[in-house]
Amino acid sequence: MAQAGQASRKTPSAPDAGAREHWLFLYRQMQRIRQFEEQVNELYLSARMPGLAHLYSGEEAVAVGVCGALRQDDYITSTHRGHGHCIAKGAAIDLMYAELLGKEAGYCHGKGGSMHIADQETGNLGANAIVGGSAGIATGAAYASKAQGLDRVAVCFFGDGALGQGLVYEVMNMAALWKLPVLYVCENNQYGEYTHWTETQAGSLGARAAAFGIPVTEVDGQDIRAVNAAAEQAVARARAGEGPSFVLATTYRYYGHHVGDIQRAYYRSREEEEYWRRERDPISLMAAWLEADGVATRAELEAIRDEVDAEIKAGVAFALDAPYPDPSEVTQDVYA
Amino acid sequence: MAQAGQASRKTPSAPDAGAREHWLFLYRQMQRIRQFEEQVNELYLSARMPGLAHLYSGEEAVAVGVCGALRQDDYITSTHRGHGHCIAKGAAIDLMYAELLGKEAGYCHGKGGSMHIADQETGNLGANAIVGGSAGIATGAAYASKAQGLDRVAVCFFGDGALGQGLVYEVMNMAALWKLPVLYVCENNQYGEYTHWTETQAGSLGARAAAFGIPVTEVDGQDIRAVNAAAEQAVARARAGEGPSFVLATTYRYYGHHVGDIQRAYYRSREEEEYWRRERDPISLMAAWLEADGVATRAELEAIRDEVDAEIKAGVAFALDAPYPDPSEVTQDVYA
Amino acid sequence: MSTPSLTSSAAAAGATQATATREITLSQAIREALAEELRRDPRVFVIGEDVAEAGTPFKVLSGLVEEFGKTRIVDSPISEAGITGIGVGAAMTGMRPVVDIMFGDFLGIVMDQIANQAAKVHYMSGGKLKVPMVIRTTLGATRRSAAQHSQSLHAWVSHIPGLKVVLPSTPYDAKGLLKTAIRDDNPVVFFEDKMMYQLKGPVPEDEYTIPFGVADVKREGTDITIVATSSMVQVALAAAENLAQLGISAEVVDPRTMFPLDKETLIASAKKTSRAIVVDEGYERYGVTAELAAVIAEGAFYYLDAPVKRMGAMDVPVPFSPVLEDQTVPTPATVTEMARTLCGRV
Amino acid sequence: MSTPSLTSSAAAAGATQATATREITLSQAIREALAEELRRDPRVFVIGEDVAEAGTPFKVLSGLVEEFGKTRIVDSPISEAGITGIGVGAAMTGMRPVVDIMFGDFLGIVMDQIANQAAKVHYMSGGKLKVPMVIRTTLGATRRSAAQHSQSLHAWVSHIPGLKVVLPSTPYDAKGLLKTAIRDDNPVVFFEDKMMYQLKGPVPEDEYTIPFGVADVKREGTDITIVATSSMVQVALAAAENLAQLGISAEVVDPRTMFPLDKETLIASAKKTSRAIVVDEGYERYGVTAELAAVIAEGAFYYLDAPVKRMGAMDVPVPFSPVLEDQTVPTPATVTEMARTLCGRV
Ligand SMILES: Cc1ncc(C[n+]2csc(CCOP(=O)(O)OP(=O)(O)O)c2C)c(N)n1
Ligand SMILES: Cc1ncc(C[n+]2csc(CCOP(=O)(O)OP(=O)(O)O)c2C)c(N)n1
Ligand SMILES: [Mg+2]
Ligand SMILES: [Mg+2]
Repeated sequence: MAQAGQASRKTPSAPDAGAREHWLFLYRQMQRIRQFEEQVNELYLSARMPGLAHLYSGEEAVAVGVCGALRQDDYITSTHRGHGHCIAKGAAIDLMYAELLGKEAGYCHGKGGSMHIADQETGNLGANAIVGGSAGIATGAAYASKAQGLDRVAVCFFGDGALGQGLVYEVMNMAALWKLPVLYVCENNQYGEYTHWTETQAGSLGARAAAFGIPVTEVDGQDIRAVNAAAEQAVARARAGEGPSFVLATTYRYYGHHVGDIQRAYYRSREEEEYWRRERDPISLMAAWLEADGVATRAELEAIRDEVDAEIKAGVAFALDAPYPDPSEVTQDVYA
Repeated sequence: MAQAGQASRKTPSAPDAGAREHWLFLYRQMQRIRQFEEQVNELYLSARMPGLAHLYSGEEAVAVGVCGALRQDDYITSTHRGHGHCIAKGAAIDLMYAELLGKEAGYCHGKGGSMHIADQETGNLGANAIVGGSAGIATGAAYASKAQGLDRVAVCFFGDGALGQGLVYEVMNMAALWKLPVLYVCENNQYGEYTHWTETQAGSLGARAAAFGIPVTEVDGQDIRAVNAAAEQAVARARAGEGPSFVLATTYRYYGHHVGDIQRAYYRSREEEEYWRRERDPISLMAAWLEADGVATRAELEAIRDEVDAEIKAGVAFALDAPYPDPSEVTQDVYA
Repeated sequence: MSTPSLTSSAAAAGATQATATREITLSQAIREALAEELRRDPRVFVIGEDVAEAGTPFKVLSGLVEEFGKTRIVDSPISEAGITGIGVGAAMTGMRPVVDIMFGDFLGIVMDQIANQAAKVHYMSGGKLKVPMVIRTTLGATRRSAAQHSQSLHAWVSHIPGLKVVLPSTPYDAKGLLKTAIRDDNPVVFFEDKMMYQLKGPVPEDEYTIPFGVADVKREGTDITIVATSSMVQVALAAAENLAQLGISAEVVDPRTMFPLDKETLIASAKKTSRAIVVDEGYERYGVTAELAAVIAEGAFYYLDAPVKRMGAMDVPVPFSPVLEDQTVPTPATVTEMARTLCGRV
Repeated sequence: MSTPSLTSSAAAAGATQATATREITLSQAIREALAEELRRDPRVFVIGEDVAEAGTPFKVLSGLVEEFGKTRIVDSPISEAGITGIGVGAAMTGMRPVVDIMFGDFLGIVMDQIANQAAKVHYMSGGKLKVPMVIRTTLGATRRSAAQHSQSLHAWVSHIPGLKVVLPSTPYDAKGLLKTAIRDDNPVVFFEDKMMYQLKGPVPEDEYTIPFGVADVKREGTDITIVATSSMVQVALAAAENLAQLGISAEVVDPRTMFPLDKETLIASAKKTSRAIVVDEGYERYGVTAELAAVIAEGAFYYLDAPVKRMGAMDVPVPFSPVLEDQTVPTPATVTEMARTLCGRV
């Protein structure tokens, strides 16, 4: 029943014939994330989802652009705002919804929920509800890859806010020291909760990685080509044993910090939100480029959108119908 | 009985007549630290001191140069290798020895020992046995100074190894963000325990502070003039409300990581140790300069040395004679 | 049980007091305590993530920044260890910081600053330095927030000499205890149950404080003692109501502070009833229920008719799914059941 | 008490075993366990500060880097949280890290990585991911190292579901339990008493492991049970010797693992002797003694002739001065005294 969106093998980034498949796949992935999140919001608003969720809408190009440069056996770690990363790395929509609704069929049998989706099959080592908390895990996975003589790469996704956590600096130092195959992908979506990043971060964000001798690429996080190209380069460097990279992507979250954050006027303006949605939407920008360059027609893109729509609907229906875990599961999986 | 070596008011750094007093005082302070530590080693070797101690010998110009730019009401925080900082900030020799021997007359009534000497009178907020552990405290003292509308400055002394601790980055970010009057003084004495700093630190040390927009000065930590000048500048900046500075001082510890670290050949050569003692000794370098520039005669410097020698001997004798705390003190001072 | 009249909840309800009271939420009670202390003492300031305009994610601090400004209600980066360290340093140099750690689960990040720095400075300095600071944080599950946002980790800090630990269970207690915490010269960790923020209760208009180390008998009874903390006090009171229907008279005792701990009141109650259950929302094993049960079992040894029973959170990471999560915490039903069994009335 | 023959210390002493034994120190036992597991399993590696050439400040790992090289005995920066996090990630992806946290006092820096990450990954992922890692650290006072280098903080981790916690008290136990820890698929926190590193004891030449959750009766007795952990086992044995002179027969029970905890053996011993003392070097309040005492008080309720007595470290930050520090830890004299009082023999 689960149709995992396998990450395609990476392809050259120029939009030639051979790359068409690559880009259309990434387009589909962005659509899947966008539509997934819209339905999460619906589920919350209609009180059918327990708890809260942090939506990734608006930031799709980052997760998809980066994961588009990865193999299935590469690793990622994710954050509280993790749905996009999970889908981009290949998670199945229906199993994700099932997890969000606390159902047995979910990725974690309902034990993890929105903030803890993990999927070993696709190299997803888990979302993490501790800001910055997964930086060690990603670096450790890179450590293991190197120790095992594999060429797997680990990607650590985190937000601008996570640069407040000391752990991130500790592991960047070691990654640089030991040339570990890890990408630190900082998603600067302008805010940590309800505070603009400039109010909590001094100096330069990129310089913090550069201080450890880690190469830093700043990219427009709304431009999938830019993100994907930066990721390809960083991944190549990591696979070649040359060590970590830091990708700083400027992006924006369309919704509130979480689904319940509806009144946002006290920390950001409606105009700002509208500007990003109108001028800087990663999906529209990609569609425009795909059409302009003749990679795909509008009809093809609409067909993808509609296919995804059907997948999402089916996923939601699946999850709503799915049974809860047996109560006795509460004491299982505490120990391996 | 306690003769606290009060930090002199800061003076212009050119060796003119008015500055003579300043420099001779700093020379005396370096002598006090050097001779203090020699006797600590003796006390250890003769099994008259409980536990261990981390000697500051070789690094005197850093603590003395920095504290020479401070007022008595400025703050410092110190480390496990803290005797030098305490003395430089004005601690009394006899009370320090008493503390090292666990005596009632000690700065902490024997409760702290070598790694926890604190002295409110001289603004010493305490040595700290957690590497990097005092970075928050120093930054908080600077925060208080600013909040109280005072122009006090806080100095955080720490070693190269402390740059491994995430906390240091967290507080540097806030200090920069809020323009707190704090100096981060990194004493790169080449080693953290038994490992050369280049084996544990990637990239550049100074760049780590610069990333937060903090100005960085790299100084020769064996040259008291250089250290003092850098500190004067940073302190002036802090008092003027312009925010934190980072001083990176290159220095060397003559002894082992602690008094028990006698066999050091597996991590550093005797030649290296001899080079630093012979060519880069901060006291000899200062003496040479003081004589060459006519600030003081050899006889004057020897007189200072001998006075200090007497002070040290008296301090040791005082501490050895002093009584232990009453056993009932064990349950006192848990709560204020 | 001999609580000063102003500090007992009966008094708060206005029974013996002239003072006017009104019903406010626990959240409002916390805000009032902070506002009053911020007004009273210029050394007090609040620091934490999104404490200013946002008033914290729980909206507990709403309105404070408008009155006290951004220099006293300070939005920080997401640097819990850093702000706690800054709090320690500021407290040592004349300020009275109130550090906001959004979720108690994040204590893991700040334990060094709390347990090795804040808790020990006074002792290590031979009594010269002190750290008058409050760490406000939260506890409690059943918010569907999963394993890293649902823990009740007060056992960790209760273990550490040098710290005081407070767990209010009503708006009245929350306000009075928080004011005491801010005025205390020691580091105090103050735990608020997230699920209780909207709980209403009577709070006097007039100023009051509640001393630490004084347990409060929330309900008197004769057959069994239920010692409960924080969120579990309401659970215990509901269970006591159930038990009354069954003809069992339960006494509900709230220690209110884990340290200092009012052992006398706990032991006296257990001696009187000869049976005791201890209920707490922290993990059961090596948790607060162990200490409270051990204290009672030792102190009331010759009076107990049955072993002291412990009811903590289930020893599992808190699961997300409601059908799982709801099982992990004691409820009025499970406490009632345990009490019946203990009283031999099943 | 029904420990498999290979795991009881009597067996280790060679009484019933053909296996040759020799006397080695606890430090050597640890080193042997690590060396054997490093040889057996290429996934095992050691990471920590100065673990390689220096062999740690306690010299426990001396010689390992020579055999296994710097890629398997990895010197790290002074970044305890970072290396623990790296350990978690490496464990999740096929390695078996042994993370060295030099002083148990530093646990405060790594509690998030241990308690929120390592301990919960398996459960949160619905059983898909696992974290087979060992955190080796230390405990114990009286080394004149003062408040931040002398704590025994095993209560913190014992409280957290998902972790296993080991406290060996002899070279034999240390070796067998460490090998089990490394082979376990879960995060295990392994506490070594710094003062016991030079303690000698019999250890078989042949390979062996010791299962978790099996307490060991270190000395049999009939009048009183002394449950003791780690460093306190030697203290309890010395006290038992004193007591024997006084005609009191003390049984010394070492749980060896805080979790899983062999409640049955503890309770059975207390039932047999009808009196129990619990001795542990952690702070007494809200510490390990509370759990052990509560377990015994509940489980042996109808058999006890006296309350279970707890003896932990004094509830003060560990002072530096020897005249103060020596008072903070239970000693053979104070345990003997307590046992005499409990047996009504004073
Ligand atoms: C250690 C920690 N501190 C605080 C929080 C509460 N919190 C959850 S998300 C968040 C903001 C994170 O901002 P950022 O890293 O920029 O990620 P974003 O939400 O913008 O994607 C905060 C403070 C947390 N989960 N973990
Ligand atoms: C958090 C922490 N980790 C480890 C230690 C053990 N330790 C004590 S001193 C030291 C080396 C510190 O090196 P550095 O900061 O360069 O200071 P130095 O000793 O060279 O002055 C270490 C690892 C500690 N005290 N605290
Ligand atoms: Mg953000
Ligand atoms: Mg150093």
